[in-house]
Amino acid sequence: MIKSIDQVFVNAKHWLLSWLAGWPNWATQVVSSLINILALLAVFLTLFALLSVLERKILARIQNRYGPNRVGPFGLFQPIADGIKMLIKEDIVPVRADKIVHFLAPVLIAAVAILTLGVIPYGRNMTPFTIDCGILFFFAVGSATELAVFMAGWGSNNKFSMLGAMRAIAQMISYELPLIITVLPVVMVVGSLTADRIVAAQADYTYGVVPRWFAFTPWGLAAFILFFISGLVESNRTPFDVPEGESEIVAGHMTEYSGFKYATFFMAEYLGMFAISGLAVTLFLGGWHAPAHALEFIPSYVWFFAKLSALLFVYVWVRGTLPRTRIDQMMNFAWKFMLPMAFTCIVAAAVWHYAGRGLRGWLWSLLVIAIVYSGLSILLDTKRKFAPRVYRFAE
Amino acid sequence: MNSWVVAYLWLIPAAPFAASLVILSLSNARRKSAAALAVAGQALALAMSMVAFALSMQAPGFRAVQNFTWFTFGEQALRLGFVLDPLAAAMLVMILLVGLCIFVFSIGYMAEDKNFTRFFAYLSFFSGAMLGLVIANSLLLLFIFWELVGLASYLLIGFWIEKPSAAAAAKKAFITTRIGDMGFFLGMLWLYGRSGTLLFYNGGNGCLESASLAILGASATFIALLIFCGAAGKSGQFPLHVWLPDAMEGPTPVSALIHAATMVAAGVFLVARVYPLFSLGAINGVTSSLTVVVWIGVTTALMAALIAIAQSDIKRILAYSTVSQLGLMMVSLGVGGVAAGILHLLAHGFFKALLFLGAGSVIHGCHGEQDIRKMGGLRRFMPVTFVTYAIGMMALSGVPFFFSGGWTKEEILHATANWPRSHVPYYLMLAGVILTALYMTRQMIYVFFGKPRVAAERAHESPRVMTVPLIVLALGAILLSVVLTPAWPWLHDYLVGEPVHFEFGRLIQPMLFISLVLVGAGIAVGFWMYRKAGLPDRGRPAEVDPLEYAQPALFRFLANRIWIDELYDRTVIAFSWMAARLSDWMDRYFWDGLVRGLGGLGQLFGIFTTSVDERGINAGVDETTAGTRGLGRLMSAAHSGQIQTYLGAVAIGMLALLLLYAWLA
Amino acid sequence: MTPTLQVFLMVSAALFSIGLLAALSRRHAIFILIGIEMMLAAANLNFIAFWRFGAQHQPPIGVIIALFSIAIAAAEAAVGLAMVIAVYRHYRTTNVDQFDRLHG
Amino acid sequence: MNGVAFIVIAIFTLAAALAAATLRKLMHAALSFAVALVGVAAFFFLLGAEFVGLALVFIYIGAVAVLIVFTILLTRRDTGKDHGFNWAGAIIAVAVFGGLTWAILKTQSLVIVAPHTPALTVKRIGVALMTTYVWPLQCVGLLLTAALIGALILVLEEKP
Repeated sequence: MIKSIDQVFVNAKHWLLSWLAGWPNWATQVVSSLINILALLAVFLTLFALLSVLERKILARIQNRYGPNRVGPFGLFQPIADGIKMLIKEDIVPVRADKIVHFLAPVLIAAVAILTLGVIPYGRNMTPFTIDCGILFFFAVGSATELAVFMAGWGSNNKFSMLGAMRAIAQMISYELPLIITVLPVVMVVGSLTADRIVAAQADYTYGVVPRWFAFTPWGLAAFILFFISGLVESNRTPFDVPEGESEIVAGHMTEYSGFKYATFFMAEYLGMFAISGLAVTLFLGGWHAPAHALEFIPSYVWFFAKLSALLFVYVWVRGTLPRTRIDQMMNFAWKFMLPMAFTCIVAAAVWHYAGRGLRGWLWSLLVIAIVYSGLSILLDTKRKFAPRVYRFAE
Repeated sequence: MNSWVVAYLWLIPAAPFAASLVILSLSNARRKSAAALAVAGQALALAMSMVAFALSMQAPGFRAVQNFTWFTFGEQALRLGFVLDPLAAAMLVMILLVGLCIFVFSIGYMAEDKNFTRFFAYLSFFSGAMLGLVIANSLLLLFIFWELVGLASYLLIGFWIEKPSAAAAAKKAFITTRIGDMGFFLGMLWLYGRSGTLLFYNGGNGCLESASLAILGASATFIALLIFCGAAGKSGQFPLHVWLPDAMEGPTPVSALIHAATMVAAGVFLVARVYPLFSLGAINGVTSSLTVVVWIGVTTALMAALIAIAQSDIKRILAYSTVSQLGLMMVSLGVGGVAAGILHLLAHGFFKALLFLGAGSVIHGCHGEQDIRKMGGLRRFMPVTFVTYAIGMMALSGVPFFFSGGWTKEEILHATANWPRSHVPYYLMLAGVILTALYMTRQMIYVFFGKPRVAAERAHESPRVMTVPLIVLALGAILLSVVLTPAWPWLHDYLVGEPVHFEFGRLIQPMLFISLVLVGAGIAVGFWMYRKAGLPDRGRPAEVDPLEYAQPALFRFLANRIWIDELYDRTVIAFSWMAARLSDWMDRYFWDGLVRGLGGLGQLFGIFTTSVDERGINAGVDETTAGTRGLGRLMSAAHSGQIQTYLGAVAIGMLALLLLYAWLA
Repeated sequence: MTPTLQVFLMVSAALFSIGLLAALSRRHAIFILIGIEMMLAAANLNFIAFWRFGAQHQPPIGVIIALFSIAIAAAEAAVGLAMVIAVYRHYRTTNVDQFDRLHG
Repeated sequence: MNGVAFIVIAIFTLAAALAAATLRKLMHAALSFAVALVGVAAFFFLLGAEFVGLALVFIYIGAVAVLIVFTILLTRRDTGKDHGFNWAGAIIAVAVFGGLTWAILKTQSLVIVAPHTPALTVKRIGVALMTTYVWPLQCVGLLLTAALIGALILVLEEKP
């Protein structure tokens, strides 16, 4: 019975497909992928709407105020209100802007966000798009966001948006490296790029209670934290939301957008956040596995979305508390701390693997990470690191 | 029986050597200590040789050998050694006795000479070398001392270096003896080559012992003859005698010691020492080498005696008499009378030294005057010199009985008499005895008798330091005859190595009478011819020599030393001068020409290559470079610098390839 | 009609010549780079096509070479663009015709 | 296999490529170049080499396209002026295309259908890379670092 609940969506899909028994093979494939896409969109758009309002409520609570509670019970219909607002606003396009590029930017960025969602396993054999190198697909497509951001900046023919785009791209490129390198240890340990295999590798429980999630191994934890930070940067979230820092350059590359295009940007940002945290969950928090053997009975997708929402809460929490970092501090942090630490995670994973994956491996990799971390922190002593800011004006 | 004496035999030559070294280091002013040192060295050596002499008398035919290794090269060891046998012991004693007297004499004679110390250094050096030569047991060691003796004679002859004639004489002496020594050296090498060792006596396999002699076989005669060349050179035998008369340039004690007693005797000693080589394969005592020795000896003796008659220099007469006496000794050795020869050598050493010292004191008395025609009647002024000189003259001319010379000469005549090869040498030797007596009486009359002439006015007797050695030597000349008489031939038997026994009967020998007659005739003729010497007599001017008056052609022939020197000048000197000019011409024109020709060839080749290089290669290279630069400029025009033209060219190239491929396939 | 190797090669040839066109005809420096990248992509297409249609070697040689060529093309593009910038700083223009200092 | 898909992708890529070559505006050309590359990646997917396709997308669109766009940005002063079109190049390109097609059509041996092949898993590529081709991999790594440093130095501007 538990199994059937767990597989309820999968069975639903098969049931739907069974209607099309007579159609040619490629047609059934198209339909099945359509079903997947629709399901995906439905789930994540509602999640987007929910999160937008929840975020504002949580932020409010952090700032000791209530947040939107007028529209619907506890302000739950606020997103609908926002949606309608966005739709009816006038869509202004700058006169000498590059119309095509201006128009294509939001489309591309949304498409990319949705594409990345397709690869993440939401539950036991509930992965919308299973290909051999799932993670690589995720990052390959993810890297198109930079191009889209640039198109947005360039298309709006506005100095501020151009500068904002440049900053966003610089930021995203610098953090793309640690993002990928932290994924490497997981792939190395599991030995495959497909998300399902990764989740399967985290199925077992040591001593019945502690789940074999990678996050509980020292290198896994370090990688997870780094991955999470890079995720924050990739999706331009609070501590690193320099591109659309309101106080500095208005909305960065999104200044010239209004109305529905701005909404798509906004949506793409959230979808990006879902994708990154979803990947984090699959890679480090054991995907749709229950935290303990006893809790196996709860269906897999419930666990996935629980962990996902926990991460999202952390996103919002972080947004609420941390101040915005300066662009050069961020860059230094990326190249001088994140990258070396990412490499140590790989080494730690190797040490963990060769030391027998048991307690001894655990201690050894902990030792490696501790040494490097302390060494780096001594080396990057903040007093000396932040050299006086050199103002170089664009030629 | 190598008692300690034999072991320390080398001390005998070492003493004078050491003395000479010390004296050399003294400054010229230290005259007294130099003389003392030299005499002391001589005396020490004499004492040691006395001890050695005593030791050698213990057993007849005594021989003790002390050999040592000089140095080894590879596994060949070069061994030298010292030998003590009757011959060596006798010679040692004679040399040292005579030497001591001469050293004492020369203290007086050289008193006013400024190089007094250097003179004594050379003298003791010479005596050291002579002693070494005598006791050497290896032909090589003998040769070494032989050369040292030659060096000493050169130094002493040319002692008065400022006199050019002395220097020339020293050079002449050295060169002529060296010519002889070359023969000696070749002989030595040949001997070493064949017998493998140069040690005379080495316990059975020495080169003079029967074992190696057997190996030598026929070559022994040639080796002997070669060694005889050295002896002839050193002892002034016929072809190489020219240097001895000229060696009178040196101070008189030098002439006495070297050119009378010791050095010249070295040649005879050498022949005696290597006698087994000469007498190998002798048929009743006669071998070809010995016959050569005899004939050389005879010619030298007669020639020298004849020349002596016509000489006017007191020392030259004595020099020629030495040459003739040495010839006589060589004859005695040649005919087989080895002991007789050595005896005559020993006796001759004493009375010839006496005569020379006498002449020295005469010269000293006449203040350096050497020409007998300017002397005369000196017997009143220099009685001691006169008496000792007369004794020496008697011994030399061979007056029997009291004088040692007589006995030894008589023995030699006896040996030559029964020489199986031929009797001619015997008769010639008899003539030689007469001639000797003749020229000695001539000299006596000229110098001591007759009216005192120019140099004689201020003549005065020599000081005691000079007359005492004369007396000692005179006594030596007389007393020596004691051991020489046939009745008790102690020295002869000692030398031969037979036990001696006294037999009065043998005292009177037939040869005694013959020699008595000959000597008497000689003296009589001499008196008869030269009683008026120095005085005008029946149309003969005073200063003209009676023989010259009688036979002027013969006299002038002999006076000029039978033109031998001139002969040599014309032949040897001329020949070497001609050889020098020839080699100079060859060097100047032939070889030089050859080299210059090669140089020219090289130059020619150089000219040829430069021309080829200039016209051929350079031109060619210049052309090609010019061509390539033109081509380069042409090609560079194609490069417009536009990237796209290049890319287009690549594409067109690809197309061309495709077309080519299409056209081919 | 399932695509044969020949058709694939036709497509990659077309892509190649379009790349060549871009490189040759446009005077802008960056076009040349874009042209070159396209030509390289065409080459990769050929590699993969031949790997797919050819004999199945055990280590997928075609794929590996394609991977390496992509990596190298990326390196080349980076350096090429850096040069374009450097040249632009010097010449103040990206018009290729004016970069002819190396002419004959 | 999927003729339809092939045709669609072919048309899509060639159109994008042609646009990249001929579009007036530089930025549009660059972006259409990116699109063309996506087309090529689609081809790779079609041919079963997903990994290479993804690598192509990841490298080209992720990095090279951005680079190109950045360069265009940095050389902005004269992008306005059009540098014109050089017809000679076009003729050569067409000629080359003609030659190539002639060569391809002539060789009949190419007319073969894709044999059934086991799915190319990343593991097989990984194993091959890490065993037989480990040296070329290291060399490419070295090359990339060298290119990185080279590009940096080229573009580095000495502070005045």
